Amino acid sequence: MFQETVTILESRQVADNVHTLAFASERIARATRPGQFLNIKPNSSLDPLLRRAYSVHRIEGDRVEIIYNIVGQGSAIFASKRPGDPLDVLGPLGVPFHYEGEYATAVLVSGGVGIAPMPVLGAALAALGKRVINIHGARTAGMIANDGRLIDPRFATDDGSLGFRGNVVGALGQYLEQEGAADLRVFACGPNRMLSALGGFCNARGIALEVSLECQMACGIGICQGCPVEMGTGDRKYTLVCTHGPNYDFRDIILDSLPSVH
Amino acid sequence: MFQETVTILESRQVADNVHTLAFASERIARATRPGQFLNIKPNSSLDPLLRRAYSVHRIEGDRVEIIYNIVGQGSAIFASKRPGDPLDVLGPLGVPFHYEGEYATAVLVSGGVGIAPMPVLGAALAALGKRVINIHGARTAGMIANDGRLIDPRFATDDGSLGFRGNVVGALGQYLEQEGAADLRVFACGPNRMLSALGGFCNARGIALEVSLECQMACGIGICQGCPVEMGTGDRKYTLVCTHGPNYDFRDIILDSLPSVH
Amino acid sequence: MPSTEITIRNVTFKNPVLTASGTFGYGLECEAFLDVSRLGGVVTKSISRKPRDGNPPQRIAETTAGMLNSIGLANVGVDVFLQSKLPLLRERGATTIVNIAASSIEEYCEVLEMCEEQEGVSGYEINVSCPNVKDGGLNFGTHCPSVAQITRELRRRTEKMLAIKLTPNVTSIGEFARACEAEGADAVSCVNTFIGMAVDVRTRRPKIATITGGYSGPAIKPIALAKVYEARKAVSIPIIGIGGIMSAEDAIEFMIVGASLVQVGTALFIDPAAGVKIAAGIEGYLAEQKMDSVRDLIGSLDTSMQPSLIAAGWS
Amino acid sequence: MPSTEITIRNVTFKNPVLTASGTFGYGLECEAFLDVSRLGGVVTKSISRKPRDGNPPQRIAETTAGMLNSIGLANVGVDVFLQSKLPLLRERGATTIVNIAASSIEEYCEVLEMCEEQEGVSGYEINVSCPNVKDGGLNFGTHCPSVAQITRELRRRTEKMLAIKLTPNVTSIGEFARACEAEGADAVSCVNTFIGMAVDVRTRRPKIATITGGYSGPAIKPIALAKVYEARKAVSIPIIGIGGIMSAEDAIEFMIVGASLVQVGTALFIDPAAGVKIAAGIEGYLAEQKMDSVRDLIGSLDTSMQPSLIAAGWS
Ligand SMILES: Cc1cc2nc3c(=O)[nH]c(=O)nc-3n(C[C@H](O)[C@H](O)[C@H](O)COP(=O)(O)OP(=O)(O)OC[C@H]3O[C@@H](n4cnc5c(N)ncnc54)[C@H](O)[C@@H]3O)c2cc1C
Ligand SMILES: Cc1cc2nc3c(=O)[nH]c(=O)nc-3n(C[C@H](O)[C@H](O)[C@H](O)COP(=O)(O)OP(=O)(O)OC[C@H]3O[C@@H](n4cnc5c(N)ncnc54)[C@H](O)[C@@H]3O)c2cc1C
Ligand SMILES: Cc1cc2nc3c(=O)[nH]c(=O)nc-3n(C[C@H](O)[C@H](O)[C@H](O)COP(=O)(O)O)c2cc1C
Ligand SMILES: Cc1cc2nc3c(=O)[nH]c(=O)nc-3n(C[C@H](O)[C@H](O)[C@H](O)COP(=O)(O)O)c2cc1C
Ligand code: FES
Ligand code: FES
Repeated sequence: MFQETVTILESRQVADNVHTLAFASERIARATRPGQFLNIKPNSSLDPLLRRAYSVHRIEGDRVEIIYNIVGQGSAIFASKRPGDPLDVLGPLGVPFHYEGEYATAVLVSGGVGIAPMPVLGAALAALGKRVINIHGARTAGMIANDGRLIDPRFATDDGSLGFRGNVVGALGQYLEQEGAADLRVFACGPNRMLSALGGFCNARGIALEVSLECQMACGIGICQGCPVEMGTGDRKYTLVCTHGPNYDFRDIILDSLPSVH
Repeated sequence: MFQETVTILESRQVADNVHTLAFASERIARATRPGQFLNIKPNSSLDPLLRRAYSVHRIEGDRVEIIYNIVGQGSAIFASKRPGDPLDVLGPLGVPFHYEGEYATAVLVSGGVGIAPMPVLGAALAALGKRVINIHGARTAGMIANDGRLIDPRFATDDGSLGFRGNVVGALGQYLEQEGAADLRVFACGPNRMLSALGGFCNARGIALEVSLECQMACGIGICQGCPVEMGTGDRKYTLVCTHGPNYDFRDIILDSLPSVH
Repeated sequence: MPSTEITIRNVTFKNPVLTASGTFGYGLECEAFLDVSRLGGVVTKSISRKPRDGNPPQRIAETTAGMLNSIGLANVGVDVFLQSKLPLLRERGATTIVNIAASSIEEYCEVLEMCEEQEGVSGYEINVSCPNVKDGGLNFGTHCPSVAQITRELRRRTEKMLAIKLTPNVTSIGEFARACEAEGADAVSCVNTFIGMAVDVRTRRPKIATITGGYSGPAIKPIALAKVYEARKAVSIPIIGIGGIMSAEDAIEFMIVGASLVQVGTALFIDPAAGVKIAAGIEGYLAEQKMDSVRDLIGSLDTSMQPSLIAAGWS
Repeated sequence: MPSTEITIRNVTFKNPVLTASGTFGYGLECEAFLDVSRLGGVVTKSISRKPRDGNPPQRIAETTAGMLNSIGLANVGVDVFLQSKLPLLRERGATTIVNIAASSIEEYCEVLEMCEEQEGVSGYEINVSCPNVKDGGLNFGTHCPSVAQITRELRRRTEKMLAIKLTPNVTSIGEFARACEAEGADAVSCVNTFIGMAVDVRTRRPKIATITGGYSGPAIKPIALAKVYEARKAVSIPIIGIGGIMSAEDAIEFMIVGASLVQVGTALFIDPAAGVKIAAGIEGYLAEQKMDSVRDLIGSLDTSMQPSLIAAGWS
């Protein structure tokens, strides 16, 4: 965990309402594990006040990249940044994906900017010798930031403009029909509604599923108690998404306890 | 009076801690009279909340320019603007300098960014056929934004690095010694301390003095009652700097009733 | 087109957005920016029996997302107001609510009675946050029996809409709202400014001359909303929501929580046309949400809990 | 080098900046960012007799220059605190103030007595803004006799520094401060959070699960400062200033107005090392102002008026 004022290297739009921001930080690049996130201050004003949480999307040498949607005040400010601007970043935060262990194939399922943690996770899995598949969904092809670097990608769009017509759960079903579900783990990130549907699908088939959650945070480092999600197992009632998560075995948490964010 | 979102044409530093910002607005350029000011929103955030008041420094065709010091949050934001950025401007505001009438010579005395209203005033006076002299003071030569376009300028610096060594009151005294005080009016803008000293000097010699005041404002348009200065004459106790001023005959107001700003 | 009209007693406001007292002058200063007849209404600067100079400078200070003021009720007095401001407001088609300030109950009554005879006064808003000179400068507004008495005396004297403007600087605004309702007020305005302060650390002096002043602007909005919510639970007369409204969304929050009308104050210093823009924004929201009338918005807060909260035994 | 030490009762704080309860966990979560021994002190999350799960989500909402929270006093309970948190705080050299929350006077006493026997507890801060379960959930903190009684009972049980943390949601915080002083409190902490609210206009639901919540952050600073000023005029025991402190300047404002110590809360969510940075900033200010000791800052507000104000007959 570092708090660092970094310098922006790149800031651009990569698809409909999808933007990326890249900056240089040797320490953050080196320390970040798959599925961890950064807490970034939009600017030095007190409005907006709090940092915004973003998964680390790519790491290349010292270059760290995030990918995001403009949904409100903070993200609109990020989109107005230009190379050379300073950025106040705190991270890496959270518990990484639990991706080690004995299994052959990892299916990385993402919806929208839920794609964010997948490149770093995919690279780590590949390094472990796993077979990696990406299933990425969006409303239309125009909203997909496909830079050709996702490992073995399959796409799903609501309107069929790219790949499978339908959602990622349907696309996963199709994949499993073709390739079977043996010795496989699913890692997922996306809107709660998607995770919920995916959870139902995987639970019914006994497929291990790890989800990366989003919820509003004040601190991101465990000092405010602001980010609880209810636990499905264990004796504590709540787990804090920022420090115990955001990556959970789907069966360990009660997703519906989270109010919907965007 | 217009509220307009204009586009920035130029934004640069012109001397030590002196910056200018130029934008295009046909309506504001056409409507502005000497000594009027603009009320400008630093950005769309609610911190800072209020607009900032700036005198119109130059008008060239549709191009309107202000000149300013960085003193706090708002002015620092202005200095970060780049050509093409939007700017929310309200104006022109205030009662112009009372510069018409029968007299031969106008001496324009300014300290620091008090220089702001002088080019527009000088041009209007010249158009009326007055003789125009500028006496401009600053701490050191490096703080003077001399673009060679002030009419008949004489400079005063505290350290003597340019022109007269001393303040503008001393420089005015020197000028009067050489050229006499007959048929002359002084127009002044600068820190309250300077205006106060100048007022004492002119009163003692019976020289007409018009001052352009600064005081904190919330609205700039007469709806908050936030900007009173005590009156030295008349039956009302206070006058509102934003709508009755900021330009006053020195004898009409009690300058000391204003708390010091920067 | 959804209906945006709201009626309180015998006044129909064409939309729920009024300009707040003391933040829009006499409603005549901003003609360059808007047509006042397009506002729901104009609440005047507080009017007192005699003209008041107001406090010495410094009267305002900017703070984070808010501001302090100590204007000191500077106003032209009721005579000048009725003579030279009200006729112009009427001419321009403004729905005018006269805000009255006074230092004694008699003075409140006198000012109101002078307005009663005039055309163009739609109703009154009573600013009870003034020092009671008789009781040694104690604030009327934080003393519930005083507020009740002022309401009673004024109610006896007018058939026009009578709203009492409450101060938020009390433990229970609901108690004050109930007293106003009991004495026949048609509405309560929530809220006036909060007591606030700022210090210049270089000079170690208060930033405004009166040491403490009235705090307004977006920074107070969450507290003001909670006060409206408290008042809503306490009374059934209409509430006029005030405090930090900068946008249509802000105004809608107040209405959802229970306000029938809203007032826009500090926002006008940044954008004098904010009131008209907010009214348009509310209309847009109603259309988008397919609501027939702005009245459906009032008190529409959904406090049914998410299933898991109920399951969690929390309510 | 100017002295930055402040002593209250028998505790010497090496500088006047503490972390506020509930905004710095148990003081152990931020080791990557700062050395807690460099803080004036650490005030723990409110500790209750039994562990508390806290409220269901949504617990926080961001607002303009502030935030709402309804954490619901989630904490590990006094047993776990004493066993596994306090020893680590002691090891790290933190000056630890235990903040206690309870739903009955007995529970306050019990938690305090359990802490009394422990090494590493420098003093207590009592959070009286908890629902009194016996009196049907009524808030202790807005009921002056309850606050007095809690202070009295706890004072009898400890020789350690005892500060009572007051809620700002009352008409007169001075009255509460006086009650604490009369019952032997060593200090009052001003202020806890304000009652606030925010609504999601799309769903028309409250943004936090408990409908209203605690409002904190820079937006409350001017009101908190005015509360400290009111308390300062009411009592002569030390005041701990809290509310929206984001910078050394903010902290200095509180001290000028009359606070002996300050606490930094919401700021830590943006910069966990804010407390240490603010302490350094205060030291820099003292040097710049050529002041020998931070104590000279306390209550140094200059309320002598500018000459013209006095001439104007205004005071
Ligand atoms: C662990 C984690 C990782 C995330 N990774 C990404 C990512 O890689 N790319 C991406 O686009 N988004 C990501 N998000 C969501 C992102 O944090 C929000 O989109 C962002 O905070 C919105 O800020 P805003 O000011 O633009 O929106 P506003 O709606 O103006 O924000 C208002 C407040 O709500 C919070 N908020 C709003 N939406 C969300 C949300 N979905 N999740 C959490 N807080 C929210 C904001 O932080 C802010 O405090 C992540 C969230 C979490 C918790
Ligand atoms: C009629 C008028 C004309 C002006 N013309 C110029 C000009 O041409 N060039 C220039 O550099 N400055 C000018 N000023 C001063 C300018 O308005 C302030 O420097 C500016 O508002 C500072 O804003 P800030 O956010 O950088 O400072 P901060 O100190 O952060 O501002 C805090 C608050 O104080 C107010 N404030 C601070 N200093 C002043 C001041 N000197 N006068 C009024 N309000 C102040 C700000 O508006 C803001 O509300 C003028 C002021 C007035 C009233
Ligand atoms: C500069 C200023 C002057 C005010 N004058 C009055 C007044 O004369 N009478 C009154 O009842 N309220 C007065 N108020 C309070 C406002 O009407 C309103 O209640 C308050 O500002 C909160 O709303 P806002 O946050 O939208 O400004 C004044 C507020 C400000 C900022
Ligand atoms: C998330 C959060 C949790 C808090 N929990 C507690 C608490 O457990 N006990 C307490 O006395 N105060 C609690 N507070 C109040 C703070 O200690 C402080 O009084 C308040 O936030 C104002 O200071 P600030 O504006 O600097 O945050 C909490 C505040 C926040 C924001
Ligand atoms: S966001 Fe503060 S504890 Fe998780
Ligand atoms: S600044 Fe509002 S009246 Fe002058």
